[in-house]
Amino acid sequence: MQSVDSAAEQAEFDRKIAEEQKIEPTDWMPDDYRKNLIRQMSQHAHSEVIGMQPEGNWITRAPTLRRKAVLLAKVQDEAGHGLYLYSATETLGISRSELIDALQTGKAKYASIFNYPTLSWADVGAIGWLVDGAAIVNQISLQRTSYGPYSRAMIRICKEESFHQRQGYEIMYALAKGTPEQKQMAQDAMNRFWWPSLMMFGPHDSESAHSGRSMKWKIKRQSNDDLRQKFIDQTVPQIEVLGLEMPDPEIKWNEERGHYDSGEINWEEFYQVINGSGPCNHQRIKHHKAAHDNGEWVREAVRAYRAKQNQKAAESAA
Amino acid sequence: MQSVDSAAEQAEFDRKIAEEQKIEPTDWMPDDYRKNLIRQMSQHAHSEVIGMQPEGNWITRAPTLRRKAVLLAKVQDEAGHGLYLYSATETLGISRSELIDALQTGKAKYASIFNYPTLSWADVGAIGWLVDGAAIVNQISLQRTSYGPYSRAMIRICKEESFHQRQGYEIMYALAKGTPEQKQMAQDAMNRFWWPSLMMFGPHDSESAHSGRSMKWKIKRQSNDDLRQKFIDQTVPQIEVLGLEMPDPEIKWNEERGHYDSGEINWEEFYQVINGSGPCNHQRIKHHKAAHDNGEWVREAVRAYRAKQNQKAAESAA
Amino acid sequence: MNQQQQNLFRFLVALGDDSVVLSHRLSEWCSNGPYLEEDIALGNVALDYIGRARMFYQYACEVEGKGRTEDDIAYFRNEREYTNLLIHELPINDFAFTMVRQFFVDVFYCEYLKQLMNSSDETIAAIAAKAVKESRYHLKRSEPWIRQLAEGTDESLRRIKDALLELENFVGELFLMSDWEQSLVEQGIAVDRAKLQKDWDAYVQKFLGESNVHFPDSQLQIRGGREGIHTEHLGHMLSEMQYIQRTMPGLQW
Amino acid sequence: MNQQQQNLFRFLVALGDDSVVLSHRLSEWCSNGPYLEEDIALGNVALDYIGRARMFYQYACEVEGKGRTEDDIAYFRNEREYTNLLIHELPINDFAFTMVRQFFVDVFYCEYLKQLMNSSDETIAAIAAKAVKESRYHLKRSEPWIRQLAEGTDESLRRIKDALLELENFVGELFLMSDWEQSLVEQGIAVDRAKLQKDWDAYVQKFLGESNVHFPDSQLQIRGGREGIHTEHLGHMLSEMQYIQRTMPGLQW
Repeated sequence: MQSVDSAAEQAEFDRKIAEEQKIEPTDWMPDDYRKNLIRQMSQHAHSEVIGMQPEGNWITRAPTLRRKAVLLAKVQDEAGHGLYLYSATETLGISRSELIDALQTGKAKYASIFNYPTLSWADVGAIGWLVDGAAIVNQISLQRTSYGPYSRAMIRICKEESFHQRQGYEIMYALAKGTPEQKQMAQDAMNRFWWPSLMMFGPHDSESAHSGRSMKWKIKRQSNDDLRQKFIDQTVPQIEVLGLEMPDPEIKWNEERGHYDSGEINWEEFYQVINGSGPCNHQRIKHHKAAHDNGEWVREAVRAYRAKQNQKAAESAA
Repeated sequence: MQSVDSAAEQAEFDRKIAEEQKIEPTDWMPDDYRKNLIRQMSQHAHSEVIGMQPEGNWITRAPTLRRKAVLLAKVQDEAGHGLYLYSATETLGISRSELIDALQTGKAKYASIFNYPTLSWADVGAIGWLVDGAAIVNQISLQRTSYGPYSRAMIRICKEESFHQRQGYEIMYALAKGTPEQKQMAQDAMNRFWWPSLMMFGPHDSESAHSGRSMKWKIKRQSNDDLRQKFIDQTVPQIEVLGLEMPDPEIKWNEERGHYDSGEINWEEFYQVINGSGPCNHQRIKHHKAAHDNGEWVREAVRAYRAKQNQKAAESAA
Repeated sequence: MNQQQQNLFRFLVALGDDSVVLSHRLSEWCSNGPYLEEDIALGNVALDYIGRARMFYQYACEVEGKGRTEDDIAYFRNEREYTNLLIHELPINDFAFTMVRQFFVDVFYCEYLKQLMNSSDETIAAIAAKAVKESRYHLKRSEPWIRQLAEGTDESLRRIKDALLELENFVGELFLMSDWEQSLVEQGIAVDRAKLQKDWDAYVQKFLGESNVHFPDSQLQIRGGREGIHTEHLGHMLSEMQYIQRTMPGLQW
Repeated sequence: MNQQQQNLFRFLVALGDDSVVLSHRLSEWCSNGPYLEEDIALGNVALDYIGRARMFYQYACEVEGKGRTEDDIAYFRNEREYTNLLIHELPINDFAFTMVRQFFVDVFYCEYLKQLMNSSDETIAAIAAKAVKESRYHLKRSEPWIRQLAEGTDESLRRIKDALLELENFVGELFLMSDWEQSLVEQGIAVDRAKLQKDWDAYVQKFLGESNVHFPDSQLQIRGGREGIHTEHLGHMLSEMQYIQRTMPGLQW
């Protein structure tokens, strides 16, 4: 009976996917679909949370009060996205503490780009512009993802991200049009974050482990390479407006393809950083653990307080 | 029998004091003499140790590498004085951990001046010049103190303190002869540390609780007011060389007395700060405790290691 | 500037300093809170205080009339020139300390700003009207935290008590009037802080008492902020906060 | 400067940066050590490293010939311009971390400086001769500490292991050669770091092994210091260290 049911459920699921209907938390779904989603969504959530660190690193040193307020608000938004995505992931039957545990023990990943350090104020601009820019390209595509809560999260998050990207670009613009020293800061930051931004789209389609199935299930809607090309095409003209040198000498308009050509990514670095050897991998997780551990007594106090309140309520009801 | 012995010992002690001979650790001494010494010497030791904090506050911000090296070396010397004085105090039959406990629980005092914050680089100069300067005046007098180990400690410490005082004055001189902004820093630092430096000599002779007996026992050799006058007399010409305004408008040469006259100290502030309401009292002890507590695991490890080594030695001897 | 304008300028900069320094401390919690939700919440409070600082500084610059900007005020004065009350500059310490300090200033600002809304200076009254709403909201967050921590575990209660001990000597300065502030009170511009003390004490003691926690009457013990006599913590904060501006002054960012 | 002088300048500044950054970290222990004796001892090591930094910088300024001083080099470059190897800039963390780091660099410098004494550049050889004696003395202090902590309590052993884990990825950079350093090696001025790695690994592993502590072969994983790519810690250190000079540049102190 189970297999009959299961077959019917599978058919219903396949129909929904084919007809571009959303899968909802209470719907039946294949185990691997669920696992795949948990992996991707939690990675996305963790990226928001870990991403608070490199930018947060400059909150106390922001050069003006306005910039400080904007940066603080941005990092807060990231925390908010993290929360929102954790909630969306929880609809798949996994708890936030399980998710955090997976992050801290290295079972779950986060965007590898946050393992690079922020070394100047310009890096805050570069992250907003390039990293959020790359994220948006990806997230716009994910607005049409097949899982309802994820799709709705993407729609909501995209709006704020475009705001962040504009703010990042604004920082870069002020620097690029400033003194030679400021322009140099902008150039240096862009040079350092350019390649890691391209790496954010993941390996080439031919190498991507999870892509095929994710595309079939319409979790992913466009291939890594297509999205990466889209990002390059939209970003190169922005670099020209800034008047900075291209971070990749091979960038060149290809009339025939209607796209920019560009140089090959250093995939060795990509895999090294993913596998834990980035400059800040250890620091990011250590920081996360330390904050979490330092907060344990607070969470414990809250639990104890609630228990006492519940007991009182029960006693007065009795 | 005991009282005959005791009377003989007392007579021998009195004879030594009268003949300017030193009392040594193994000599008989009256209980109150011992207690008085422990109080004074440990207060002196604690002052050296707590004094590391206000100056240490500027090590990481010293304006040149040379100044940084000199300051670090100075603060180290203070730690050394602290050690030396703790050892001298231990000859009176009290342990270092008892002394530290008395400091942390507020039973023992330390120089009240270290309860003022260091708020600019010039404060480092002012402390070296004025605070060490006042200390030296006191310590030179104490070189003739009746307790041998204390007297020898003072002789040794005085040499380094004069070196520190010159370095402090050198900092003040560079600032006073620098830009108007630097000169202002120097003036401000002197103004803030002037009165607390005068307070270092303690209450007026008429108000001093421990002075009479200490003088009788030749623990103290000169009165608070005499020492204070000596300090004022030697410091006022130095202020003139710096070209700074006098920190006390009443300072004026008195031809008849052959001394400088000066204004009255705000004794209310003096007692407030001594009794715990100085700007940094709480911070100083908290810092000391935190460092001590953070080091507990190290001291524990050392004890455990030694115990293991001893056990091994015993086993191989057996 | 005449004397009155000078007093007004000084007043506005002082209130701006209170806000900018506290906002900086609160912003240090970013990515360090016990819950992600708290990172956001403390960030919101920090943002409110940055906003206040900017409004006070901007108006101060207008009063001064020398063409200086909010950032000139914030980034080009050293610790002897900052005039914030000391309670705002103390390090964030642990979460209990941060929340007790916040509770204390929230209670203070709810009343202080309410009265400042009656300022004869319309700009100040308008800033106060905006800010008092924020502080009321902050208090709605800090009070339950004090309650939960005070009635939570032994450890959380101990931490609350440590925080109270740490803050005890810094509360009195909130109610300390200087001559120039007094003269602004007489002109109807400022608020008499000293008159708020009794109610503050009563409110705080009643609130803490409900959780069986004792806090003595606030006494004026450590003072100096308004004269630029600070704790040793402020200088370290400013060296970080001002680094870029001090390194590359006079640029656009 | 010709290319050779430029390489020499770069080399001297890099070695000076290594020293100044480590000395700064060590100086942070002042009044924070587990024993008063340790405050003094760590201060001594810090002083030795400040001394080295000054000698390297002074000679660098001489080579550059533009009239810059040691303080211009130390106080007026930002974190992208500092070229210290990353291991020197890591925060002091706990006492175990500080001592393990010190043990690692002591072992390194004892051999590196010994070889640098043969530099064809007499000034460098003289600095190395002075510094190697200091490092031998440092090692005589750091080794017993590692021993005592590794064989002390469970907690001290755990902390030693945490420190090793933390440092694992930063050791390899000590042995990383760049093109310009290689060309100085060929001129007999510098030392080939890469060739020291095998012996360093063997020494450290043997020493730790005697306390039953395992440390893997040093691998090059995190790099970037020589190109001004740092951890996020350095910038905060520099904002504090340089604050006065950045605020009031060009003065006498």
